[in-house]
Amino acid sequence: MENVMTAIRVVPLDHYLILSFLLFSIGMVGALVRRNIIIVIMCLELMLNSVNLLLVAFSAYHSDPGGQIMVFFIMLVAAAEVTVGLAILVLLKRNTDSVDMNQLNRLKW
Amino acid sequence: MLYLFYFFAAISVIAALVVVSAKSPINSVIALVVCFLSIAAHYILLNAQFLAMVHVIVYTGAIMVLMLFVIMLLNMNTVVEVRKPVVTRILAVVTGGLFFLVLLAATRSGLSTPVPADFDPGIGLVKRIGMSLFQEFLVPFELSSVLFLSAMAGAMMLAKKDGTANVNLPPSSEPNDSRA
Amino acid sequence: MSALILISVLGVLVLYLGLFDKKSWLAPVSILGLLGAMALFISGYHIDHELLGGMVEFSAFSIGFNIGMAIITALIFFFGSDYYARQEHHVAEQYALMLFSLVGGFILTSYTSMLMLFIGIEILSIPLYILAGGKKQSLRSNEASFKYFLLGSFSTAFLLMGITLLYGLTGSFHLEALAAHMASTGTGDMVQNFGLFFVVTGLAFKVGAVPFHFWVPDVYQGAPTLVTIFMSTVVKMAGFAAFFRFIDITGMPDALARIMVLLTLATLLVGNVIALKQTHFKRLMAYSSVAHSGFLLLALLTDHGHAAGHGDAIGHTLHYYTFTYSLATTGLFILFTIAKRANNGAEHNNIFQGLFAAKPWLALCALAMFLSLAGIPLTAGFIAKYQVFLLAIGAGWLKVTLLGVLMALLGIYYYIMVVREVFVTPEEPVRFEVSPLNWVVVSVCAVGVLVLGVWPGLV
Amino acid sequence: MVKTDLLALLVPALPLLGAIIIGFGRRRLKGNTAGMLGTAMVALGFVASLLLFLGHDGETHIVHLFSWIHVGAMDIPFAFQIDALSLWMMLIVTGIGTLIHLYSIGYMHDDPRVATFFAQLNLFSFSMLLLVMGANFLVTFIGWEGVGLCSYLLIGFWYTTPEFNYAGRKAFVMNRIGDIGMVLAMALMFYQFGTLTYVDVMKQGGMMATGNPLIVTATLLLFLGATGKSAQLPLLTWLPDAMAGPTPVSALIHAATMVTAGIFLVVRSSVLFQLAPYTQDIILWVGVATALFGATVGLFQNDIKKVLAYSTVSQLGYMFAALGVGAYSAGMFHVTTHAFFKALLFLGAGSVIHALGGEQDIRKMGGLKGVTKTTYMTFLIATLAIAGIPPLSGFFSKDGILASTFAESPLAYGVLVFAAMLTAFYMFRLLFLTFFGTYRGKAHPHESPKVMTVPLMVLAVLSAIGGALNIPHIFGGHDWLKEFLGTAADGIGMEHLELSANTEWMLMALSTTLVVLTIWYTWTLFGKKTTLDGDTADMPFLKRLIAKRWMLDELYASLFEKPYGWISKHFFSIGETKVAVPLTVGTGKAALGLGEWLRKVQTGNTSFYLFGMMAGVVILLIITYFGG
Amino acid sequence: MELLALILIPLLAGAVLLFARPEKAARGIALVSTLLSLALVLWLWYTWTGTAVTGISHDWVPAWGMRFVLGYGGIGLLMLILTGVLFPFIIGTGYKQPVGDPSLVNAMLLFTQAALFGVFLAQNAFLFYIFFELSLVPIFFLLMFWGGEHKRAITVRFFLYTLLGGLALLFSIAYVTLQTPAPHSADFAALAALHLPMSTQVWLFWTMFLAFAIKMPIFPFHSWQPETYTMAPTQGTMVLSAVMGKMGLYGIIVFLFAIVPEGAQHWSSVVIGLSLFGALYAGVIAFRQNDLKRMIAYSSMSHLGLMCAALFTWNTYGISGTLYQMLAHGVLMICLFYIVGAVSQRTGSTDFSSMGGLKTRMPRFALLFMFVTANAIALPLTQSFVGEWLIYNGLWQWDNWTAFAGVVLIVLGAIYMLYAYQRVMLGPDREIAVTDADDEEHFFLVPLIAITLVLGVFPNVILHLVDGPVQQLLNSFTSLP
Repeated sequence: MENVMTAIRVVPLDHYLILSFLLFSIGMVGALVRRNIIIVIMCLELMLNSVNLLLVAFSAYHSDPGGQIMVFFIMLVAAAEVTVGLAILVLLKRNTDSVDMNQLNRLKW
Repeated sequence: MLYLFYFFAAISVIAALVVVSAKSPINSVIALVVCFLSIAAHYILLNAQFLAMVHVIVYTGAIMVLMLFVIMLLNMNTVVEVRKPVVTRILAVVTGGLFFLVLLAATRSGLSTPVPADFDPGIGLVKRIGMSLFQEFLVPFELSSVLFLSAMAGAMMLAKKDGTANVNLPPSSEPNDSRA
Repeated sequence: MSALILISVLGVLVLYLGLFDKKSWLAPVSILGLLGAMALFISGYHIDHELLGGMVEFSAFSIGFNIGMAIITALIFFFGSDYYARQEHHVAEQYALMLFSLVGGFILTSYTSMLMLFIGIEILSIPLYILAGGKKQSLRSNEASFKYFLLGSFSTAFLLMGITLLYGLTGSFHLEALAAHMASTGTGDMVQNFGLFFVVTGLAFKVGAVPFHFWVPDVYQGAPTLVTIFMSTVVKMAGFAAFFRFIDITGMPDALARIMVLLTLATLLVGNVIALKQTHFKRLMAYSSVAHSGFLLLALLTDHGHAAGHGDAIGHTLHYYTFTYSLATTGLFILFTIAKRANNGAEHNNIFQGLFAAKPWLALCALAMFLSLAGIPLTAGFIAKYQVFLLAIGAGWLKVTLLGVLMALLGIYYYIMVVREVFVTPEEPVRFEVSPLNWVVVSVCAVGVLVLGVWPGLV
Repeated sequence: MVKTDLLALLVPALPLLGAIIIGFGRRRLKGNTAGMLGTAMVALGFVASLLLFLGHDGETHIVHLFSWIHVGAMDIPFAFQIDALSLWMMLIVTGIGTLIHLYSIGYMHDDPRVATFFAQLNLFSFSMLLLVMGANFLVTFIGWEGVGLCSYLLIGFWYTTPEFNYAGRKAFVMNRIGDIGMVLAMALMFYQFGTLTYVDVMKQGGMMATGNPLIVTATLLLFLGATGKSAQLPLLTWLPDAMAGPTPVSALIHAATMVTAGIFLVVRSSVLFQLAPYTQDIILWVGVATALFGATVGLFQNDIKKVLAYSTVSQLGYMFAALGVGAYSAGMFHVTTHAFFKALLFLGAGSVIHALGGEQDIRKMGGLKGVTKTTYMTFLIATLAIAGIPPLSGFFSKDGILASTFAESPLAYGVLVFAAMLTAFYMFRLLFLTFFGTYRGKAHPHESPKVMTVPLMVLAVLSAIGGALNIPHIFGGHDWLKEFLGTAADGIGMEHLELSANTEWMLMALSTTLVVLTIWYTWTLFGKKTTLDGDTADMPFLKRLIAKRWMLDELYASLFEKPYGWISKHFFSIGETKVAVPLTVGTGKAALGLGEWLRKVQTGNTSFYLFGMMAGVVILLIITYFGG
Repeated sequence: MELLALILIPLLAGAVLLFARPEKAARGIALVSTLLSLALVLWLWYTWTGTAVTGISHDWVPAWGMRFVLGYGGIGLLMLILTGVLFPFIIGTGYKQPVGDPSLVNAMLLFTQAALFGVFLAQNAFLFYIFFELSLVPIFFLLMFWGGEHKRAITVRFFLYTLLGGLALLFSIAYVTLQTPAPHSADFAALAALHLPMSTQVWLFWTMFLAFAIKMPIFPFHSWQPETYTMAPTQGTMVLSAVMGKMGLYGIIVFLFAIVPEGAQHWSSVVIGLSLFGALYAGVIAFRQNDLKRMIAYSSMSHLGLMCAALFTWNTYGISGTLYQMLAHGVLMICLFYIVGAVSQRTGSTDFSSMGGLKTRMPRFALLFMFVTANAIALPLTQSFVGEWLIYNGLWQWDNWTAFAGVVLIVLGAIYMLYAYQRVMLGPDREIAVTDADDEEHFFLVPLIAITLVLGVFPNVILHLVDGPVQQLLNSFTSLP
């Protein structure tokens, strides 16, 4: 317990910020470079998790449980979103036999 | 202690990069699991044991399994993804890079929350979280049930095969704005 | 709060009704429930805000918006009994999802914590992702659903990033804490600006502001018309209510104002200009929705310079604007469905041809509603726009207002192009079949728009 | 006074009544009724004028009818001014008018639209009377424009011929160009004096210093108006074209009355002109130039009416020259005598044309003196009168002008005398070619009916003895007309004639001798002529130029008419269809094009949307970062 | 109450026509309605005492200064007379020259009339604006349904162009309303009491002027006008040219002169320059037009340019002349467009090439046309002359050379009008079977010509009406700081 507590004293908050931003950016780039829908959804999860990490860090630094509860809710929502997203994916796959985002361009202009 | 942070941070970042760049979706999923586990480790470092547990259960246990399940179900592990053009990828990286740089630059000057002297190590414990959740955050907690209900109902509605679902409908058979 | 519970339970009830195949009961039960909710809103004006952990606050502002959304939803349900008449599967789910989504809307009008903002947006959105794909066999519907889901999820990520940054500053999700923090720091540091910016991004996505508008036309076009109505009305009202609550509490520091101006300008320009060349009615309405978001953003913009939490006039304007816009949009989409059926499913603007010859009253209703959207006097749309201009001029945004005025002119153009079609008599007469219920709903919308235009004090 | 008011009202009212009755009842008036009625109305007007004239006591009467335009400080009454000048003009207008109406009964006998003709003629009389009777500039302007309209209508009376319509429009438009000056002059005078009533304007104007720029401007503008109406250089080309109308119209409007309106106006405002020596010089030289121009062009014209038209131009030039030297009474005297003999000439020409069944080319006439005796005799008298042979009226009036001019400017005198010789030349050429020699045409000439010849004879008498009105002192007369008019227009009193009797005698002798010599020379050229070559190609340059009227019409056509048409066309085809409309339509098109272009941004590709969204976030983020 | 009736009579009659669709009786009902309005207007005139009247004053949305205030002064009364007198004729045109379903056409016309009465009665800027824009809607349908070639595109263009001005006006109204002391008021009285700083007036002038300049239209804003006039059905053109164009001039007096007097003075040279240039430009262009209707459209633009120029001369004669000329021009336009309609009905086209030589077969009609032409070229003893004479005086008092440019118009007017008359009526008989003016046409044109002549001889009847208000207006200018 003691060594864990020192993490907060040793690791500056900035480090968490940077790590979180880095993960967020990687998720963003991933969403932009990939065409496979499921990987894009994974990138989304990555971004959400980076936010979670930051929240927990803030929470710890503020000594406020609110941030952790927010993380809890984000997890709930992420789960719900993934459920819906995968349901849509299944529907799409069934109807178009493809998980390529670029195949979906009937609606335009 | 700091090195522990750097260690897990490095794992998270490398795993995230693998997620983004792996050719096979299966590899991506596995990398993501690794990434999530490293993040769980960060949670423990930050004294959020309850969250770390929930995180592992929800993400690694539920979400990622669901994804793997879908990948298997839809036979995607064999699908070879067509890569996007180089220009697009460069632009994407530039966008992401700029995003990161701006945020980084902003935080150089920014957040300077000092380490609180009266740091409370107990905030991450189940008891404290529970108290908070069922008192202060009761309303959102209750409402999240609506969220789940709708997600559940919706997912079932979408993914369920109706008797007459027509598969692979050619675009031309749809009503079109032919009078344009 | 009791209304919130009522609607949630109503959703469950509707799901059960679906389970027992009572399709014809769905709309009446839902509407009754909505009426009940409205009654509860009106009567339960005072609710102990502390009891709810300070998460939501039902003020006059939020109750006004909630009742507005409930009315529009009820109108949509009236239309729904006809719209879903030919559909066999999952009708109950769609009603239930819409009710759930409405719950999200209620939360958005009354949140006091950013956590509730997040939950509200998700409760509002997730049912909509599904509803957009409601026509499961239609590839367009699937595509709309997917696009909405994907883009929406990413915008949520940005919103969360914003909330997190602001949390990092204040150590609390409460808006009051944020306001207090902002009051104490003055101009604020960069993290604060970024936090505000990301939250605004998430909200701007919901209301379809440029450059976060890409989903709007595609989703409006692909989604089932009924869902499109819901998206363009209730979601817009909820989105702007949420937007306003957030902006109002921040008092809009300069950094935020700068971003808001850019969003407003871009939204006004892009929405109106692209709409000029739209011949597909639903896409036209989508761009018109973007364009109206531009005007609403212009109203929001005027919160700049007020002390935090003193934008009552702006809140009222937003309420009036979104509600009357929703009325007109609802009526027009119903007419669109009628015309679409008369033209074998075509969705081009010219399906309205012959409406005047066949159904003069409906054509006049269409005229009233189009003119309202265009902002011609004696319709509510005009009063709404005028209010926005008054606010904007009063706040000193003269040049932005001038652009808005110019864009209002473009708006008139594309609405007039459709109005023109309504009054064209085609060579072969078109048969428009209108159910009495639809007739009533359209008339209510049109008359409502006119009455509110003449007596704006009613809202 | 009441009697004066009533009579003064009757004078213009009668012709107006005639015009209304004939105009609206033109379908029901059969045969000569319209002509009779029209003539009667003008004749009654003449009687009324005569009564007024006889009852005139030398005072100026203002007959105030009602307030016409009253706004702010402007109160312009509808009023008539009865004084010597207006009375004299009324007599001329109604008197000559009656004769010409009478003549027209015969002349227009066969025309199906004879009633319309008389209605318009009566309307003209009404307008002309308003012009001369008006008590202020604006009432005069009513008549001024009214005669313009009637002139337009009557020139284009035979409306099926496009050239005639063109001539009518030309007349009206040229008059209107003059009217610019008239309107501006009135605006100026109102601004300056706060009134437009002649009496008040003259009273206030008379108190101003000589050469006051205001007065000069006003008089110049008024003169511009006069130039248009009286066909002076440069606004004269309409008058010869105006001969397209029926001949009585030419006689009444384009010779005897309307064209003298300019002279009337100048005389009316003589007080002002007296104070503007600069304007007077301009008037003198414009008059002289016009006199010379008309006389030269008259030399080689072959259309009988055109010759007379240019002669009119030339004579009007004389009158203006007189006004330019301040000899207002001389000018008015010439107006009077000119009205007699020019009306006579035109009517005579009309009689000839009538006799030849519409032929107007003098090359196809000749030897008519045997057939149309009355016409010939009267025409001869008129020709002698216009040439200035004593003791016919023209001699006195023209001599008055020459003498006054000599006093002011010998050079102008010289030119005018030369013009007088030319006058004699072209008039006698006309006379000889028409009535002498042998007949060269194909029609069967016959003498006109009595209703036409009687007016000729009356006019012939007047032309012969009209000089008696103003016999100068050296002949033992006492300038009756000058004294009479002097009671009306203050300017006339200011005339000065510093010539000794000897000089006057000498001048008279000189001009008369020259004219007689010219007549003799003309006789040798044309007296016995049986054939005439009309080809102008082999003439010498100057002669050809003159025969082509100094190319003035062509000059105007290429200088104004064509460019105007070109401008009109291209203002439209470039200014409107290429700039104004495309600019607005183009703005709309540009917006639509932008819409079409922006629309393409919506590619339907989700990745692209994501990219757009995130790029938007990044850009706005950067703006936030650097902006704050 | 009678003021409200003035708006309600045509509105109700129009509604009856729109919903009951009495095909046969439609014109009769419309005519009766307009005659009733006319009677009411004449009664107002008869009881006019020379002081401004406020009929109805009712709060609407007090928060934004919106009040329902109806009233009129001398100038407003003149405009009411104009509208009241001309509309029976516009309705009457339909008897001889029907354009479409009589109930609908007349309903639209009556709605327009109601809106126009509203415009001229409104004493609140916001109310004014509402009527100002509302008047466009029925016109829009009139043109849309029953216009000529390219009606759809041209109508939309017209509509948008006019609305552009309208929206600029709306912007200005919002702006000035907010400048009034709280609680804000958009009443003309309150707005006129404002003393806006010069720097504001300088730009506010243009945002307001734009609306009126487009409505009239004044030179660079005119491009909608010729094609719209040419395309519109006769009755539509009459409404547009005879009455709606005057809304612009009226608006200038009510808005610009009252609210931004210094701005108006500051820009008067520019406006006069533009207007006069436009007047000359249109006058020149009219000459070579090949379409009678288009030619008249340009002539109308020419006249309106002159009027607008005179309005900005800031003196009694310019303003009274313009006011008088508004009436004259209204009557003139009705006559001219009626004649165009009548002629083109016979020859099948408004193009000059299909006309010419008609006088032989329709002498009575030619006479009527001649009277109208005389009015068009402002011969004395016609209405137009009085107006133009005052206008030229106004211009002269403002600046001599400006007056000169203005007076050139009398030449240009004569050139194109007489040329047009010649091309329609004169020349050799074309041997087309046309009939002469019948009783109905006489019944229509003769009263108008009578008005022209009577008001040409006794203009004081109208001039007395505006004399006082104009003096007041001018006094308020001179009392400016």
